[in-house]
Amino acid sequence: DLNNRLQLQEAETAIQQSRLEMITQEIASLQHRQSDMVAKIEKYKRRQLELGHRVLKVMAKQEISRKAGFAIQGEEEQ
Amino acid sequence: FLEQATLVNAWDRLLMDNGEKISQLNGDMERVKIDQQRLEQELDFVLSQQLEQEEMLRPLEAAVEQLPVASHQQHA
Amino acid sequence: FLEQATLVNAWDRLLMDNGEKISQLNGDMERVKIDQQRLEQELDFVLSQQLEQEEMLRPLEAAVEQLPVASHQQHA
Repeated sequence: DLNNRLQLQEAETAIQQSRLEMITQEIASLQHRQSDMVAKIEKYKRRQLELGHRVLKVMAKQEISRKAGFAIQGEEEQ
Repeated sequence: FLEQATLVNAWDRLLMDNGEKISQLNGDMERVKIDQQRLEQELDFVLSQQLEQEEMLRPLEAAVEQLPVASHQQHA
Repeated sequence: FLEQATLVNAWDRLLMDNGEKISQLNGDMERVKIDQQRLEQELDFVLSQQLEQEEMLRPLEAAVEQLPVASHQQHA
């Protein structure tokens, strides 16, 4: 009986070891994908900042030009 | 003989404990995996939005570039 | 079968090793989870920035379309 149980334990241990091996690999893959994502987010953050600057520039030029447009209209009326 | 039985019982308990912990670890891992896939999709979305905004910006930049910018240019 | 103490010890060690391996993987997993949460927060930030910019871009697009581009070209 004890012998039988020991064999079962041996089999169970082998199963657990292979599951642990699989989990180890999966975690490594999760970590790998995570560092890919960190790099992407950094890149996207930089680009978003750059896009923000460009939007502000367009807004500023549009605003200046709008004022200049009124100025031209004023001169033309005179 | 009794000693042997005690040992085997202890191992049984250890194996069971380990088995439970492994199952829990597996569950955690599956959840993190699903979360990660969702984050990756969101990242793809961010990228596509950025490209879209860039495409919106380019003609706007060209348009304001052609505008009379400063008053001294109008007088010249 | 349990006569040899070395066999018992080896078996014991194997089970203990698995237990340690589980603890180590649990620690790795916790770190992955924390990193994932941080990623999620950063992603949310980028997404909110993007939405804000989108809200600035839309009216800008409408405004630039109404600018007197044609009259400027006549002056030029």
